[in-house]
Amino acid sequence: MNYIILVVFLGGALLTFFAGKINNVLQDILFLASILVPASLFFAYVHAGNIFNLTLGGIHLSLGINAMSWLFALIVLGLGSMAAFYSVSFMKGKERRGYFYFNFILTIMAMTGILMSRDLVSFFIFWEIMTWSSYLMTVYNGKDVQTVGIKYFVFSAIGAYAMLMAIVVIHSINGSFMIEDLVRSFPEMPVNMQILIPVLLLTGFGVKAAIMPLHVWAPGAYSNAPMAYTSIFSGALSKMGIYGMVIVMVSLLSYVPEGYWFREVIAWMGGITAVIGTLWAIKQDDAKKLLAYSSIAQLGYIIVGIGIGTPLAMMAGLFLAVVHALFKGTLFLAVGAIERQTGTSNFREVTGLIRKMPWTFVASLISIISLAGIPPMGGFVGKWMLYESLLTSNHYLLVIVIFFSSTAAFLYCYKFLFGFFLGQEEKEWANVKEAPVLMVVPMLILSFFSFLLGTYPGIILKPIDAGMQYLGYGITQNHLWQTSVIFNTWGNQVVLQPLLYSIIAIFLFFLIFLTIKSFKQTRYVTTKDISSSGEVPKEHENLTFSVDFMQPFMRAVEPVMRRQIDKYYTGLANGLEALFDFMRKIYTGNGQTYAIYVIVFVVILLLFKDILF
Amino acid sequence: MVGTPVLFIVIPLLAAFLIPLLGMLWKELVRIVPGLVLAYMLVLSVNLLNHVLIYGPIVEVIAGWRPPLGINLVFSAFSGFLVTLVVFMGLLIWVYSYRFKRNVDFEPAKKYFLLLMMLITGSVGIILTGDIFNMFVFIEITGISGYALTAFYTGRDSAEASFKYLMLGSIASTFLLLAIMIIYSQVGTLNMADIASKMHTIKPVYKIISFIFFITAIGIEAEIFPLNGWAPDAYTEAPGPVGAAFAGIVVKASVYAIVRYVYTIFDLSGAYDFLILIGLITLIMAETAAIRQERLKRMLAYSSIGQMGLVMVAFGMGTEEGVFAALFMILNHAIIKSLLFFSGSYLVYNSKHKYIKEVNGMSKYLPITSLLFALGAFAIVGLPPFAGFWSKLSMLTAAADSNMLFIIALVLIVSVVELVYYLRVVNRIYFFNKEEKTEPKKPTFNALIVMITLGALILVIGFYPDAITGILHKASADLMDKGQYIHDVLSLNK
Amino acid sequence: MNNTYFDLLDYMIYGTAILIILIGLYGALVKKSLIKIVIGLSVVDSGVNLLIVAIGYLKGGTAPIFSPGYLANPIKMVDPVPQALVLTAIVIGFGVTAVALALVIRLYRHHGTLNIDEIKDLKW
Amino acid sequence: MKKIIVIILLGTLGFYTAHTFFDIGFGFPHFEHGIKDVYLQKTVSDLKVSNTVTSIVVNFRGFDTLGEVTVLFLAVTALGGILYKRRHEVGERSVLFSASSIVTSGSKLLFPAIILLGVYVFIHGHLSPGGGFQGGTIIATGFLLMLLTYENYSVNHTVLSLVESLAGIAFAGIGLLGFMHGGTFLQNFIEPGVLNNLFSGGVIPIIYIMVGFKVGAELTGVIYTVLHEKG
Amino acid sequence: MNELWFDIMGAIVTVIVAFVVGITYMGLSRKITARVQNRKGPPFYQNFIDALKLASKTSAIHHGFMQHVGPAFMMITSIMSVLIIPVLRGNAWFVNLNFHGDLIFILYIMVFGPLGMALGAGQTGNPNSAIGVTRGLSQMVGFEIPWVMALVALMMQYHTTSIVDLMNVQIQSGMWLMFSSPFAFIAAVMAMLGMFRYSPFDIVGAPQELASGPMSENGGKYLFTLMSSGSIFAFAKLTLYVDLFMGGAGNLVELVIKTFALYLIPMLYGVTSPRYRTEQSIRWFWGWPTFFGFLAIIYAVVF
Repeated sequence: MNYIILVVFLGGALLTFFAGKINNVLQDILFLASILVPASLFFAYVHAGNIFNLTLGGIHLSLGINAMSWLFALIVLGLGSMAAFYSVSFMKGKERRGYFYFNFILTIMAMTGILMSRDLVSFFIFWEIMTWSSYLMTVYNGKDVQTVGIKYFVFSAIGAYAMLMAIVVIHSINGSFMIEDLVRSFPEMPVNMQILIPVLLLTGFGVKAAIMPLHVWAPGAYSNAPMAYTSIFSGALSKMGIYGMVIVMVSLLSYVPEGYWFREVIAWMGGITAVIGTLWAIKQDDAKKLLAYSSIAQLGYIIVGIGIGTPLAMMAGLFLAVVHALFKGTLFLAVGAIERQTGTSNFREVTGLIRKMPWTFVASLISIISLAGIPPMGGFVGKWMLYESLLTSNHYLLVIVIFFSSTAAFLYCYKFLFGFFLGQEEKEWANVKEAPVLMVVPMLILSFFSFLLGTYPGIILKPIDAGMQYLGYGITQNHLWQTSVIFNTWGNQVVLQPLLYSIIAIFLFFLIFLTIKSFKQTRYVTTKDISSSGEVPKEHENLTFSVDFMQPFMRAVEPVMRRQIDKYYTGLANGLEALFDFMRKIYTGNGQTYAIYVIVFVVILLLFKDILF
Repeated sequence: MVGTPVLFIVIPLLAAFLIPLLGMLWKELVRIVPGLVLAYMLVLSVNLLNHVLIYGPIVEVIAGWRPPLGINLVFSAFSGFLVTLVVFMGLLIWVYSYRFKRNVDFEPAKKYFLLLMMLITGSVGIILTGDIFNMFVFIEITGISGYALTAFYTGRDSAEASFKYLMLGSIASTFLLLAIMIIYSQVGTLNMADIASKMHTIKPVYKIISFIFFITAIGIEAEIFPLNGWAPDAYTEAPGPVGAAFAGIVVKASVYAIVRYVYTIFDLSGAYDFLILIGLITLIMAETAAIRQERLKRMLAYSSIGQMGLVMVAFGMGTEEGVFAALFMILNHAIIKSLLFFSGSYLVYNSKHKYIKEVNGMSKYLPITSLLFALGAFAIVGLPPFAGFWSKLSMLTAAADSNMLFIIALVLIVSVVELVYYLRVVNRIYFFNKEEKTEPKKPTFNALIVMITLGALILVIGFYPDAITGILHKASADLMDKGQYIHDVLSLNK
Repeated sequence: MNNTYFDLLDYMIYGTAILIILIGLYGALVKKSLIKIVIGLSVVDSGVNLLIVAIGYLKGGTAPIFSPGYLANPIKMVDPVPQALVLTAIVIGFGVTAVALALVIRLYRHHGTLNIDEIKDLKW
Repeated sequence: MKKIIVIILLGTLGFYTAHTFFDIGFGFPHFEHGIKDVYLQKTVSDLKVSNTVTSIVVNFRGFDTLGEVTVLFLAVTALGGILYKRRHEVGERSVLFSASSIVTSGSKLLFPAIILLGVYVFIHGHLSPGGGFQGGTIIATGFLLMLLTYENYSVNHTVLSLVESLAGIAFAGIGLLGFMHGGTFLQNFIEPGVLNNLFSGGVIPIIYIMVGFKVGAELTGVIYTVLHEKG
Repeated sequence: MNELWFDIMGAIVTVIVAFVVGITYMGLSRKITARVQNRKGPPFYQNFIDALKLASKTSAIHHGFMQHVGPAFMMITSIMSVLIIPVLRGNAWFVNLNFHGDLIFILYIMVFGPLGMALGAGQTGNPNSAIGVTRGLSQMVGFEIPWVMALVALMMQYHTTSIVDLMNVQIQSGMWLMFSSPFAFIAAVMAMLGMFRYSPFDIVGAPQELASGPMSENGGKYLFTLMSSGSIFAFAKLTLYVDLFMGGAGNLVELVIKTFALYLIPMLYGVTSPRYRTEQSIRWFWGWPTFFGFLAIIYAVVF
């Protein structure tokens, strides 16, 4: 069954690509079918038992699913299906639909493949397919391909090659590519290998998870891809890095003494990533960039959780991973909707869409609240568990770092909502319509799930629990969660259900109070009708506040922002290119010089013949 | 059995001598006959290879004198595989250029096809022969055909490139002769197997010096740094298919020669490390030079040189895995780089200087060619699920098994560089707007067929590498077994 | 190998051959004129050929020809193999030189000069 | 600067090469059980050819010779390809000054003699020093003389290439006949006859004659092509 | 069912108490500020009157949906925090949701309101509101750091995140945490200065510049809701401090005394100070308060 799913994906991708030559509607239907059919096949038929073995090129490949990958497959296929519905409407009337659909399906296939891989080679193959299909999406717009696109691919390649090196090193030690064998033999490996292999693997996964020094590709890539795709890109694709990290951190490193240092370092890198991502997100004026940096920051939290690695922390990390997919997927979809309806995603241009696109706003609001980690949304549960786990595992400073980043996140959360939906309703955007139903419904569904998980985290904690048991955590982590109650390891708890009811009750009470009271006398006025310092402003006065939105805060953190990792990378790349340019001058173009090189070569060999041979 | 290895040489030679006469009868024959010959060679090599894989190597003697006396040809799994590859590529190049030369006069066309055929024959000869002096002759045949083909287009700077090639080639033959003579003066024989069996009697210093001369001479053809000054020029200025022929055929034969010397004839242990060393230097220098190129073919040329460096690194490991990886890379490189040359030369067909920037926006005009170029670019940097991945994986696995972590890291870093420049071109094809006024030239039907065949091969090997790995394993085992080679050749009693 | 006796002639023949090679190489590597370079390359060929023939020489040996009325003792004959090889090498050298000269003509036609320093349009 | 570097480099190279060859030694056999002893023995006993060099060139290592002939053939082809011009671009032969009558008359006299000498040399290749290559070269010299002497002397190109091709085909064809007859390519399938007779040595003289024709025709072709080149 | 009604009644009582106490404090603060500045000032019950007036007024205009939602969100924060923070030790009426949330939950629910209010303010389209909001959020990032550090120190030291447990610790040991964890207390109090937004940290409202900032477009029922939620929230925060550092309160009188004593700190500090710029304010919080926060954590780790 496993491989049939992949084959259906692949065939679907090709069919969809070519169907575009015949009929657009047919293409749409095929596209949806080739996402949904394998997805439903997956959930209906695939379970931990079935393993598909194959020998290719003398290498034993094996596909199968386990509890951990099932969890991630849930993210991938769930978010993938939603984004697929959205895409159909999103891509209407755009060019290169076949290209988009093809790569979309291929990415989903590759991610499913990664999750099914039981050996490192097929893991790597799918990993690379994922990389290039996502690269092709990154350059879909044809904008900044030589900078942003190349940067993405170069970083991905560095990561992938680090991984590849690890894979071959593992093979040279083990004689096997199976992940199980690696896990089994890892504790007996020599110490230098115990350090080298995780470092290489973590580099590989860290790139996709946009961990701190390797994150510079993410803002450009996330914002350049079509938004329908970026929701998967950020929501699901980056989780593949997380998935890999989970395997490394838990299955390998928890059995060796060096693991402690790895955990600390990774957790701290995650923390720093979170801070940097947040600060940069605040600075952005483009919603896509903002969300991209926000994704980096959110992935930082997840990495912290996985890095700490205590049961609660791991649970927090995985829970955050699920929730992040939900809310960041929604937000990117919302930006896509706004961009489609208005033609821009820049806060400086778009304002006051709340009345034009109410449903998009509702979805965004819920997701933003979830992102900010405020109860009663899903994000809070993840954050709560993360803090508790940090506290109970004595990471005092890390808590502060995370908390700082999480508080600063409110700034961009607000900026997002205010920039698009609130503020002055300019005439320019008076004719904007709500996005088509097919785009709004997936967003609402996703945001509904973020809401649901805020009160009933048990729904998703159950599979997480199963996955963690598969990884070798204690028999069950039931002492950490019930359907609607979460505990920390000190025994403190948060009971979500009564809190939610209270919140809803208070909210409804006051909402009704505010609405009903003198309802008749209250009338709606436009945003131009305000008192500014006691005066009523004229029609033509510009009351839109969107430039340098967070300037005071930026001024406060300016010393930190001055140093950009990106600049160092660019400097390195330019320096290298200059060096290469210099080096190639050795090919002078003069035939005689080349002949002299030959003689030089011979003479050098003759002089050093005793050393060389 | 449909023939013997000697037919690989004789049939094309006969045809070559016949072509001027046939051309007098019917002009079209000068185009058709080489193709028929190549097709025949392909059939022959496939049949022989099948035979060899089952029954063991065929050793053919010439003029009825058994090996130490006469010249012999060895069609083993290793050389047979390479011959098949070379002939296959040759046939594709012929198909590709069949109509390509329509707009060229009859006289040059005659010469083009004749020289192309001889280029392939020379390479086949290098691979098949079991005699070092005979190898020299074939190297010269290849060389002269190469010089002439490089200078084929009179309109360009091709003579300059060709002259550089010739100059280095001439120096190469000097060193080759010196090396042969040093060997001959010590063992009194020119037969490879015989030399190999007597190698232990030679004083080490002679061994080393003759090896140095050998490696210099063949290194020039095999494009190792710093002996490869001619290569980028020749690739750039030669007609597109000839560039593919250099990358896919001539270099392969030269690498074969190096490998034969290192693995079979000489018993220098330092030679393996030396291969790794020069392979790495070549790889780094070529790939870094490629990233800054302004001309498409020149970039492909440097890339090709770099790939050969990688192949040499793999051969330098001296393990069967390494050889397997190297052969796999040779195969993939032949297929993929030819595809890149084929499609690339259409992308810049009508531009004068073949600048990379002239491929901008070509995807709108030449969709299939562009797609195939992109496929080739993706494959050559080793992205799965295309063919290049498997060879890269096997190469790295072999390196890891030989505990060469530093080399793995270096190779991978260089791969990133390679990735960058290929992606830049692909991005230009797809995402830039066309600026130049030059008319894109539609590929001819033949060219399309060839390119699609190559593209399909990339996919087939990518998805089902087992199609080829069986042969490769046998071939690499064959190369590693030096004693068997000597035995096969010398025990032949006729 | 055995180097028991010292004779100036031994050194002279090898030495001359090697000197010719070096002179040829010097011409090919330093001279600016393409014609001189080609000449240098063929001088190198001659030197190599001389060296090859010298390798097969046997002191007091006869030509490897079994003519009637001629002392036909295979032991005292010089080595015929290098001579055969030289024959081939000469012809190949001739072919290469011919092609080289043709290229020089082409280069002159195209660039209007024979100075190799001015013929480097293809570089880097 | 460049000169000094080159001199230093060549000096080092020369030193090592000279050292090696001096060490190898001159004028005495360097090895035992070499192939040359077998050649010297078999050329008389099996091939009945008195010139060992010829027997090596044509029979023992005949394959090399085939390649060598091919190289020449290719050189001619390459020359034509490299110097190819469209018809209207072909120039006249350039001659600085015309030859004096002594030269013209002398050349006319000498030409048949040269050709005859050439033919003699390649026909007796298996008996005495010389052979196809040498003879062919001598014939080409004759043509060179005529071409230099007479401004409007011309060689029929078609005939040249016909000779060239036919000789080559004959060489390869004889080789193939040997293949059919004896199982190996270039096999000496004709009874060798008696040592030191003109008709001895089986196919060796035939091949060498073919080589002579071929070489003569090719060298002439080269000279002719280059002479018609206007700088 | 009775229990549910009992809970609801208890909650209502708690809210009313919080409202009354909070609004009185606000009135008192105006009075005291005036006195320090040598003015007469309004009577301490002035805010009651204001609230009643606002509640009875008819709001003529609104700018949209979010303007309703914003104050409601603000109310969620205030009431939820006062319900979760233990107001009185062991009094059944005031138990409410004490055992359903912990410190982290409080921390997050406490930022919900400001964000909601900010959204409501954003809807009005008044640029002053938005500027005020950005300042407020920025400042919040500033003072949350020392505040969280103080809380982390406490939580580390006593291995609990529950406020009730922390209160019980103080009862059992007989020593208030402000004495047993002095640095945490100092950091927390410094953070409190920002939390109450008195001068010099009144950059959000900044009457002179921003026309009271986020509030500026709100009147009538909206302002009433915001104002009452503000007073409840102030009370909740003070109660939290009392619970954490002063051992909580056994009865209402004790609670009022303790909270008022705490309330005087930001009020009196602010009376004489001119307003900071936003970045100055942020940097101030990242200076000494954060230093004390560090000391608190080190103290908690060492002891």
